[in-house]
Amino acid sequence: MSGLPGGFTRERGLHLLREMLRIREFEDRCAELYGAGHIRGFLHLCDGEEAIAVGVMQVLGPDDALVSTYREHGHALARGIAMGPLLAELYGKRAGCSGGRGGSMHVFDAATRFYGGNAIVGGGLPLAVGLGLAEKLRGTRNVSACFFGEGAVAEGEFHESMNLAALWRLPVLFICENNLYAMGTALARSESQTDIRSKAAAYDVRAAAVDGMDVLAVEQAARDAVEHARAGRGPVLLEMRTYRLRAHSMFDAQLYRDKAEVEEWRKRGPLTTLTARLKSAGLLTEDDFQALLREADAEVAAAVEFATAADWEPVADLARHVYAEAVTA
Amino acid sequence: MSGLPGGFTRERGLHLLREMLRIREFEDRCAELYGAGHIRGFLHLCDGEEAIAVGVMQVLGPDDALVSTYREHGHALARGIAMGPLLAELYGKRAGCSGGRGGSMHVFDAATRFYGGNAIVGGGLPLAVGLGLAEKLRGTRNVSACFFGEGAVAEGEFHESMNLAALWRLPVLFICENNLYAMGTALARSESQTDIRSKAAAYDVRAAAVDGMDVLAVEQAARDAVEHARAGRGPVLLEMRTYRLRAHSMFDAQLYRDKAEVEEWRKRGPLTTLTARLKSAGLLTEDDFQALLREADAEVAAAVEFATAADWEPVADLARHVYAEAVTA
Amino acid sequence: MTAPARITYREATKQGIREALLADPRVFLMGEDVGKYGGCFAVSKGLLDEFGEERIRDTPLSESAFVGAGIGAALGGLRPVVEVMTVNFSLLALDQIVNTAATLCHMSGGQFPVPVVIRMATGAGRQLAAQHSHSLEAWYASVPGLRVVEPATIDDARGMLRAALASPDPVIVFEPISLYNMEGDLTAAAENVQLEGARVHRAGSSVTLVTYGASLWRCVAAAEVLARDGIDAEIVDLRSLRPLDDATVLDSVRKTRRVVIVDEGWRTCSLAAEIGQRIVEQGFYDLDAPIARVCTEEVPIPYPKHLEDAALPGPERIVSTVRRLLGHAD
Amino acid sequence: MTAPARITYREATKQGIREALLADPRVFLMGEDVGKYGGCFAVSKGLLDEFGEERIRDTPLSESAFVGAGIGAALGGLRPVVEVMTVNFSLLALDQIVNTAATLCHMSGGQFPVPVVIRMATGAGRQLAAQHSHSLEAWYASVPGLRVVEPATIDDARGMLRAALASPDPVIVFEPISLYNMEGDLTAAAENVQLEGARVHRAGSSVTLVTYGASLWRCVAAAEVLARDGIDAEIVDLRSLRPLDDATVLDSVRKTRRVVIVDEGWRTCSLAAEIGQRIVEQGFYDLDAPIARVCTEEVPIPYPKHLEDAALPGPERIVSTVRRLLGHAD
Ligand SMILES: Cc1ncc(C[n+]2csc(CCOP(=O)(O)OP(=O)(O)O)c2C)c(N)n1
Ligand SMILES: Cc1ncc(C[n+]2csc(CCOP(=O)(O)OP(=O)(O)O)c2C)c(N)n1
Ligand SMILES: [Mg+2]
Ligand SMILES: [Mg+2]
Repeated sequence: MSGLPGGFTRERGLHLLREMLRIREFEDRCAELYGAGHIRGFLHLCDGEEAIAVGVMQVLGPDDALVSTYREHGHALARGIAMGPLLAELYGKRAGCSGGRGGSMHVFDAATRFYGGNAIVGGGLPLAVGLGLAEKLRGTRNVSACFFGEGAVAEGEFHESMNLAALWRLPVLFICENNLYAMGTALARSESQTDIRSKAAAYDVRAAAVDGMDVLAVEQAARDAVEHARAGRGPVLLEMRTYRLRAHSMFDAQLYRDKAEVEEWRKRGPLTTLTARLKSAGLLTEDDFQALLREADAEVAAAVEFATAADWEPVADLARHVYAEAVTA
Repeated sequence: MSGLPGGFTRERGLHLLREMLRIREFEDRCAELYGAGHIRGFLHLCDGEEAIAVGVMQVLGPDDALVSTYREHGHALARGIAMGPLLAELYGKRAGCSGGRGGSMHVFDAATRFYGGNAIVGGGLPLAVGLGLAEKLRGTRNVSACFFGEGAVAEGEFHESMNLAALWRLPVLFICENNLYAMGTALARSESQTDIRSKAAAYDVRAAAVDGMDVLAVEQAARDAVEHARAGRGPVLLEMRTYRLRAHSMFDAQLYRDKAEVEEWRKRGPLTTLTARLKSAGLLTEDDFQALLREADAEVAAAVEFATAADWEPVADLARHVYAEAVTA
Repeated sequence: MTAPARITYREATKQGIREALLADPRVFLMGEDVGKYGGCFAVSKGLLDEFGEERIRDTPLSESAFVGAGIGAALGGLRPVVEVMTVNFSLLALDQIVNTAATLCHMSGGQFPVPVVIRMATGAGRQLAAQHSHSLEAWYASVPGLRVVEPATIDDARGMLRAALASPDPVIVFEPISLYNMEGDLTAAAENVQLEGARVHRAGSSVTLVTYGASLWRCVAAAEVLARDGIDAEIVDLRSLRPLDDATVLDSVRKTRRVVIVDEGWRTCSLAAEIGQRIVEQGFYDLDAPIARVCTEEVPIPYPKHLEDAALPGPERIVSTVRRLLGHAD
Repeated sequence: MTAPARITYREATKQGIREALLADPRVFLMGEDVGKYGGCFAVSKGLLDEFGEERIRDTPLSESAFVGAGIGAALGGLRPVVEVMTVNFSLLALDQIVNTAATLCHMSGGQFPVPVVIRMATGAGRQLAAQHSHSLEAWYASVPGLRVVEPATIDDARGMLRAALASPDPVIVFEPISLYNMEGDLTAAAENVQLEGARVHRAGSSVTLVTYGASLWRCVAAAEVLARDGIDAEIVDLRSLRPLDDATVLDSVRKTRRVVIVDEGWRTCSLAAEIGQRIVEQGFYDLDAPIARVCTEEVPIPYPKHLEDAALPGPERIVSTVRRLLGHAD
């Protein structure tokens, strides 16, 4: 935790904190709603990783494309998907952002170019390459960004996608959320070379390792990367060093790590540290913080209301959307 | 082309030359036999790459395991698979080394631990990792070696296999025959980073780039690598820089490269250069060379006789070997 | 094993693995999170402590490489049990399974059998949505060179691994994700589980229900409902999906003359289609009515429970199909 | 197009691709060796010179990534035609096809249709041995969310790509490897090729042969032999393997009352099984005899010609099956 950059405003600080708080409050509530049976299936929370979602989204434009994983609530909220439809999706309701068919692992939103939500580890990377290719061939300055865990780095798709994006100089941001574990598998048990950033050299790709707990560091690194990609200079790999403070999913007994390790990282949580930095810089009072919290909680409460009130898709519509409805030849 | 190492004997020189000549004469005859319709399907020749097969085989012991590709006649002959059964396999005869079911792309031989012949690019690498794992778990000092082209480096299997072998410190030799083309795709059109050797760093794997046209350089590099692997210090990647002097297969019009390029490389052919070196060192006369040639041609002629005389598998046996015949519980 | 014990399918599966590890030093278990995590469905919990890291081997997320490595290790003289967490991820390893495991014995003229066992969870029913709910047994069952089994009972969950490891061929073992928590009796029969052969799970006379995996219990539930109407269903549990045991199915059909095939796979090109066509080929003149199928609806499995339930071949659909077939009003 | 021209299936396929590139700037072709090499079966020879590297895009050997990139590019507003050299290598891309291309439209509630076309050569017959001779159409045909076609005629080879690109859904186009050299007439009908629907290729009254792909011509050869005995076979070319056109098949069955299904896929869980079971479900009482299948033998395809021929569903096997079905001595 360092000081704030020169010219950093209270407004900016409140904004970043607000965005991260929204994610945290939303997900904490999701955990309760899971316990109560309103959310089912697999639920993966991003507690500890909020800074990555929020930092990256600050620098993406509305026409940039995004591909995420099953741990994507933070990305979705920071990207601007409304909380009500997001929660309704987790409930499986028709008003959900994916029409209720996807659930927590499959959040989609055409309006924000949010291409999911992918439950196959590494599965989103080729997609992001293709989205980048489309932008390049269409001659835009848009980029495509994909998020994935460090576990995905071992998959062949990582390798193939990095090479393809670099070979064709596509505007793709590969954002690795290195939270040190893939389910119960620690990084050192899955990679012979644990320095993820260093892997970019095999593809001649620009890379940086970033303190993923520091939203400002994330934002800066993302800004540099987006600039590089928009300028047509090819893809960038960002290794975001972070930690998952909660279990992998709601089924995880966490036999594979010490509580002490978790507590050590909790002290570095992105919300905790930003709050402290803003306070010590005199940009935030405890009252401000409480106000943000109330604001976030109100948004969450409204989302719960929205999701609760929403309809179920009728069973008669089961087979809708297996194929596209309007032929757009 | 440099001089010969100190202590290099005429006997050794003749042996290496003989081994490479056997491959060359065999394959040249195969090309004719293909034209005459005795060999069918896909036929891939290794003209220009003989030094790799011969150099590597000098340092492997009888208990080491081998995995190859569809371009494997050189590996098979240098490994010690008899020429008659090899050619009978290319004919599809029952006396073939795979019982005639595999053909040119699927040469197998239990006696020499030759696990194929794989027509899926990159498909053999995981197999070699598993063979290495078996040696390690069984506590032997055997290694497993796999051959693959530089085209295979783009496949996810390369990445996954390198990581797995390194992570578990398995005695695996990854031998990349970089002949600069994958069918018609030049290396620079398939890899954003064309230095194959450098890719090993992503897995913390020892690597070397070797002049694959020089059988002595190949042998030395293989010797170092095998020593490393046998000592339990993990896998090695050897990039063998070579060139395919003939077409990819018998169906290739070679639209993708200049004849001049081929001719340039032909001057560096491993047979040509070894012959010249031995002659200039006074270890070989033209008569010696002609004798070796006659010897190789006689072996080829005998193989043709063997393959021609061999039986066809009866159609009634079509379904044999789909499952193992003797249950070895 | 002694008197029948009431255990879960998960526990039975674990016992099978443990026994295999104890019985043969060449056996080892390898897969994602089988060790430290205890298995994503807690099947292998505790085995790492008992057998150590060499034999309970956590792998990176590299399905193609570690399945291929299992094949290679089998060639190298070991008896690997490779766990692919779920069939959904097995798509990433399919090349190794189809082009290597299934072909090597034949292509090498019998020199290289591949005694690898590949376990994977299968099926839907836990609201895991489209990418995590596949039932692709039919694909594997279509491949010559593979053997494919799916234990549906506690005894089979306990005993099939032993039978699979006794085979010199590659064996795919499907474990229905929705059965891990099921409790049942472990009986002495678990000691003698065979790899091949279907089994009449419930004898009956009015109609034959042919099924496998989790759908066995859907059929059992349906049979209970039908029994109240005096419809006495015979249930055949296929157990082995390759090879298929045509004789047991045909024997039942000759007895009941009416068949409904229940399959959690999508309908098109399903095992249900294959069973149906085999009955036509071998027992056409024994049929009193068209063969009917109850399969999963042809949609990617949706997340919400009511839609997932509607997509799956639940007892209600089985009951109404049987009733229709038998000419009873629904 | 003017008067019928005699061209090869390869040339017809190329014309289809060329037309698509000319008609829509969003279309591009991508795959291994489609450019400089001219396509591994010379289908795209010359297109690189005409359209340049951006639109005739050589890819590295990375089946999963470039197929996935095609899916992504389709989402991004382009109309990619992705060539996977052969179905054999498509196993490496199957996750992208099944878990992404086929699911996204549904999982996103209709927001993200995936208008990608994926072409691949399929089948055996050229002595390429086990790993290079697969016919896995049944697998693809079983997946909701995909459309699957297999042109067997010159007109379809010419026209189906246009129809595929007009679809907002992912379309898999199978091109039988053994047909590329086939010559035939390109007719005006190529202008109006539909993506869906089976077609009666030869009208007849004694028996229905249902088939697709290269086996169409095996059936044609068989029908000629049978005609000499006065057996008048009707041949239905399925053309679209998903969705299947049940109505055309059933119409034929109702007319001939006897069916043989000819399929280059392995028998178990084949399209032949599906067609058979659908006929049972919809036309059981119209049948005068059991439905028969002629499929590829259940072995990895062997290399030698005599064994490969014996494995494939050749005209002789079709003829003898029909004769047996019709009660003629063989
Ligand atoms: C191809 C594939 N293999 C396995 C799984 C099961 N799985 C789901 S999440 C996960 C761990 C992924 O770890 P990482 O990529 O580091 O992401 P994180 O969960 O830490 O965010 C695994 C193994 C999967 N979904 N897909
Ligand atoms: C997975 C896969 N994709 C495509 C092919 C078709 N193919 C056969 S050989 C080849 C080129 C391979 O090049 P490289 O690995 O460099 O080996 P080389 O032929 O040069 O020895 C290709 C694309 C294949 N056999 N397998
Ligand atoms: Mg992680
Ligand atoms: Mg090459």
